[in-house]
Amino acid sequence: MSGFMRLLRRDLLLAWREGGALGTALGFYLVVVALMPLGLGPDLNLLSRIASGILWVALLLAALLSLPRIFETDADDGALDVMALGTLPLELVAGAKSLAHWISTGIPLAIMAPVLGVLLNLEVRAYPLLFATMLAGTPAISFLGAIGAALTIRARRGGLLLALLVLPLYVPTLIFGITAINAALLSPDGFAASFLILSAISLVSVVLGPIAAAAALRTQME
Amino acid sequence: MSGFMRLLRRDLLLAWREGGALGTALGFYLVVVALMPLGLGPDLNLLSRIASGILWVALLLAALLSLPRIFETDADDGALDVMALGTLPLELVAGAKSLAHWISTGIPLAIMAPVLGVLLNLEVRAYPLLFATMLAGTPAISFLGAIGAALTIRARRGGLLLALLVLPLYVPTLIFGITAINAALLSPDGFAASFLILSAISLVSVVLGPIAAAAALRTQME
Amino acid sequence: MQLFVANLVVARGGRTIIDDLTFDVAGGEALLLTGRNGAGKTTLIRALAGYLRPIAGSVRLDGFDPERDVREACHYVGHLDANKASLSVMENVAFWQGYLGDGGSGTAAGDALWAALERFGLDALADIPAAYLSAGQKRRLSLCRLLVARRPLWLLDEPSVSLDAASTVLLADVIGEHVAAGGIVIAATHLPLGLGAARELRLGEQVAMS
Amino acid sequence: MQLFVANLVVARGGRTIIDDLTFDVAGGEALLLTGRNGAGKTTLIRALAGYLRPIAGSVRLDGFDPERDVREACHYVGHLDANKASLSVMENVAFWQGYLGDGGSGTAAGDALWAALERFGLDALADIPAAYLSAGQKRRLSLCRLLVARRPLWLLDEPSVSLDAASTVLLADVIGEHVAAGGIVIAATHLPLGLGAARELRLGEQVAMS
Amino acid sequence: MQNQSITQRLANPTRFMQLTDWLMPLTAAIAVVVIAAGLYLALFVAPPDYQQGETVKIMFIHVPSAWLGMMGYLMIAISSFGLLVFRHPLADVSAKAAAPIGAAFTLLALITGSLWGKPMWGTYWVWDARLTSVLILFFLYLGLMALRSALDDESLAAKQAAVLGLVGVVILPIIKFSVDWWNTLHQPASVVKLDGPAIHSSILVPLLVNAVGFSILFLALHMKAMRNEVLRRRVKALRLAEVERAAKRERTAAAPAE
Amino acid sequence: MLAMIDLGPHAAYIWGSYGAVALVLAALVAWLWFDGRRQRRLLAELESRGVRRRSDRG
Ligand code: HEM
Ligand SMILES: Nc1ncnc2c1ncn2[C@@H]1O[C@H](COP(=O)(O)OP(=O)(O)OP(=O)(O)O)[C@@H](O)[C@H]1O
Ligand SMILES: Nc1ncnc2c1ncn2[C@@H]1O[C@H](COP(=O)(O)OP(=O)(O)OP(=O)(O)O)[C@@H](O)[C@H]1O
Ligand SMILES: [Mg+2]
Ligand SMILES: [Mg+2]
Repeated sequence: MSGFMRLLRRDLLLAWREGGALGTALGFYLVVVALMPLGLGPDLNLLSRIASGILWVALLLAALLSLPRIFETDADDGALDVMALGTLPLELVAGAKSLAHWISTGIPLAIMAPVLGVLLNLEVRAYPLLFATMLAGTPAISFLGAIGAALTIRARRGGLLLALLVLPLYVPTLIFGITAINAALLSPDGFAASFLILSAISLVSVVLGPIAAAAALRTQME
Repeated sequence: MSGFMRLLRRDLLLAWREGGALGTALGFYLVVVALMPLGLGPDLNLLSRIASGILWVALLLAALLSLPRIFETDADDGALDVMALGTLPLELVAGAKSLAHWISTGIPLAIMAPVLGVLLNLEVRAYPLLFATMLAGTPAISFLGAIGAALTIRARRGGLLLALLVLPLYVPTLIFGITAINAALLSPDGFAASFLILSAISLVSVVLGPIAAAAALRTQME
Repeated sequence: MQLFVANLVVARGGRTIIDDLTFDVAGGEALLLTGRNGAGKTTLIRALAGYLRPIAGSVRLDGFDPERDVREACHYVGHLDANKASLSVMENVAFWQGYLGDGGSGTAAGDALWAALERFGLDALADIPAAYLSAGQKRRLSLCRLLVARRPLWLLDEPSVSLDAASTVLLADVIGEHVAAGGIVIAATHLPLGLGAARELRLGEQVAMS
Repeated sequence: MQLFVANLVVARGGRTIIDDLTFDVAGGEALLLTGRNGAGKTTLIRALAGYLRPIAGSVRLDGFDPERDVREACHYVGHLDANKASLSVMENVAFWQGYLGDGGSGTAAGDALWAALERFGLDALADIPAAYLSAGQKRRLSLCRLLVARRPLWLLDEPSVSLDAASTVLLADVIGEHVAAGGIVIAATHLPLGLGAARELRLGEQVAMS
Repeated sequence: MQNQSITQRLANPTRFMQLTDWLMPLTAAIAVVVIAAGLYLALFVAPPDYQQGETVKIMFIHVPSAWLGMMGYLMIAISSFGLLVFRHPLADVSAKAAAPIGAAFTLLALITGSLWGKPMWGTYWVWDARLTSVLILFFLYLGLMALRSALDDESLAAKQAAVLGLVGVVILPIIKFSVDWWNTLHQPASVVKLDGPAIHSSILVPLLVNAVGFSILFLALHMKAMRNEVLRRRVKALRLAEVERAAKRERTAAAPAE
Repeated sequence: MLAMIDLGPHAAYIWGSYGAVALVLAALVAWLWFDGRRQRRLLAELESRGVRRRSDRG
């Protein structure tokens, strides 16, 4: 088994063992989605019109808050130092950890999104679309987020700073994710174009994210 | 000068010196509000209808992310231990620190809200109402938030957990904050009732928050 | 002034660390806590300061205002320095002076503050942010608290860690003066502190394991 | 195998900590780094491991695969233990074995793992989460890494901290065996490690202050 | 020994285990019988409502679930009080065990309510005061469980969860009176009222039988969960003892060398 | 027997809610049951290894 797979397995095992990690992300997602109608008023027509937007924005925020987990504990207990001595390049270390974050947070959040759609009176035929676009879009969230997570390991008040750093990076994902759903609801073929762009963004992030994150980690160790 | 005032002054000085704190909260507020139109589409009528709700929800999230600051650094560097030896009861310590959080985060966010209202095409006559309700409602955010901050000092994944714990406590503030504005926009006298309830919630929080937070801090030290 | 500790039992994480410990320390006396790692020195000191609630037993301080809590008689200097990196040396000490002390008058308080900084050789660094200090200087900054607010009972957890030889002697002097003035010092340590007459309490030997 | 360090200059936070340091260590030799607090021991070790980028000078390891980076020849054991509280003792060591080692075959790897655990007296605790270990046991768990993945250059930062007497002897034995097999050990320490023939490099004397 | 109060006798976990050894299966059996009777009455005997038609059958499970969701939280709040004030050794076990059960019943109230809402109000969900406050109750349960899972130190987690449990108790009056304070879609109280129930006995009887059955089931589940928790703590204590034993063995082995 | 009950046009909602109750309660019972068995097994394992609590010995 390669170092990449070992690392991936360990991170997933930790996410599972240290329990709550996933549960808390899902709980937060639920709470933010539930807050929105309280803020926007109970008009169900209005809610169903903006449901996909709210679900996307809330997913971004939930994923955002779980980003520090990618590197923070390993940096705090010295594991990252030892990892840097392995034969696995730091880029792949960052890649494995981002992938573990996507599997343990991104996918569950994407699965949860249609369920929460009920609270917002989302149109039933939007459910599969929502799930598909989120599955295609969430890798960008984990892999781009890793850059921010690596940059803020040693910063005071990392969380807030992290949010400020990565939210702008998420804008394209957000726009095309929502465009895809809305296009599909209006015309059956408008979906493909936006969905492809969304997937392309994710692919680019999967490549770029770990490279940038590894660079940030290197400077972080000094 | 009493211990309470000294502590308040120190916390405000620290919030100022460690700069960024305020800047990052305002920055996050700006980014979240700016993301919303991207998520909801650029329909200006729709935006102006839900503007006050979005501004409130985003304010909650921005304040939320800065909550750990209330106790975390003092717990990490042992200052909280020494504070417990002072003549000031721990309840007042928690009170002073919550107050400092309100002054350094709540008030600036409330001031910022009308400015961001421009982005959302908020009705002009709603500006003073928005500012007034936020000024009346934000104390609840800081003082109730202190409970969550005290509960999660030693928790793994503090940020996400904190959000999950305190967001439900914020619901009444959110509901009455928005009800007040909407009532005022519809009929000039509908404002007073909601505004009074909002102020009452804040007052209760100012009393209850520090007591519960101090209880949590005491168990935390062991 | 006298500190009585009777039949103290303290547990952490479900395990009994201090089991039925009885001792007393009179004013004018210094007590050194020793014992192997994990013997319970830090646990005992934190229990005396009131951070840990004992399962059984009592801690009593005779000769201190009975209206006030024992914790208001204590100074605690532990591993964490309780100072803010972004405040200057002076600002840090001044805050603790006001917070822990009786808030005496302006000029007298200012004099006491300067005297403490000079004593610990920090007067030249008064306006420098604490972030720039070396480990030893940080430790001395924490020790300044002892001098700016007068409190009878000093609880010190490995106070000489990261101090160089000269500063260790200085610390011994400061402790000696406090004791000579009738105060009580309880210090956990692995290293000799250079206190001539101090009594020693060896922890860990009497603890029943499981 | 030989490590050459030539004219090394390392700075931290804008201050030069290691200034023009030259030394070499041959295979089969152990080097102790000593010096007062803040002398730069940790800084030097982290520079050798490649965590800190030197301002000038070179670090070269002769006799190691020139295709591979020097860091792949190193073991680093520092103050932080790099183990996960929620994984068991066994799972922790097994992860590092797979990650740092050459991923040898299943049974041989399993044997090496058990041998390391037994050597450091952790075999009885194999299935227990690392969270329950005492400080000394945690330190031994970190040291297990040295045995499960074979690497020639050991960089140890105060390895004997929190070890009791018997374990300190054990550590000296393990270091001795590695040296006898032609490996290199560089260890920073304040306490005697009990290595008979080790060379000592005293840092801090040659450093110009400010 | 003889004249100890019941709480004193229960205070000892060993005693508690002995007692519940037979009490728990008995309670479970009674619960099954009563619920079976209640379901029979609900499904076969109760007439359809003149207004709501057959959907009124949902009430027979919706209302007990909602009541028990709230009762679970009350149980947590009382246990928390017992822990913080009286330091009762089983209080924390009780609080910890009640959380997932209360959360499950709250979830059921939400699900059955939604399924009732679709035919009655034309939608699964509205943001009315009663529904929203029950949702918040559910979040509080989630928060309590997440807080415990995030703190490694068990006694610390117990006290922190107790503080949160007590703070959160304000939600209960809000749920109860939300329908009176704001006019909303949801039914106001018609069973638990000062001037006696306002519904017909053909519906009231099955409802009450079901409510009693579910309550007994709640008690049985709670007892079982408490038993599991006591066992889990024993396992943990034994593990610690094992580690300690190993450490001690080493120390005695090392002693001659010193 | 159940098929005999005519629940009118909203039968799906009624069966759905009864089904949900059955499902959630069954899950709860199963979890408690297996958790209990797991703890008992762990306890037996530890005791067979000779680990005893203080109170069991005296
Ligand atoms: C998700 C949606 C719902 C939630 C969370 C919910 C919650 C509750 C709660 C907490 C209670 C107990 C109140 C108390 O004891 O005072 C209750 C009672 C009740 N609910 Fe609902 N409910 C929901 C939907 C519905 C719907 C759609 C209906 C029927 C149209 C309904 C009818 C009733 C009735 C008749 C009672 C009994 C009231 C009494 O006699 O006290 N509920 N519900
Ligand atoms: N927060 C905690 N939870 C559970 N157990 C703890 C905790 N802190 C310490 N312990 C345990 O309590 C015992 C005593 O610890 P303590 O810190 O008092 O030792 P010490 O004598 O100060 O040791 P040292 O010389 O290392 O400072 C140790 O066995 C330790 O593992
Ligand atoms: N991250 C940092 N940024 C700036 N300066 C640092 C940093 N870390 C250490 N220093 C400074 O570098 C100098 C050398 O530190 P180093 O940790 O190498 O000392 P050391 O010899 O290991 O001391 P010790 O005996 O305490 O371990 C010290 O003066 C210290 O203040
Ligand atoms: Mg100690
Ligand atoms: Mg060092």
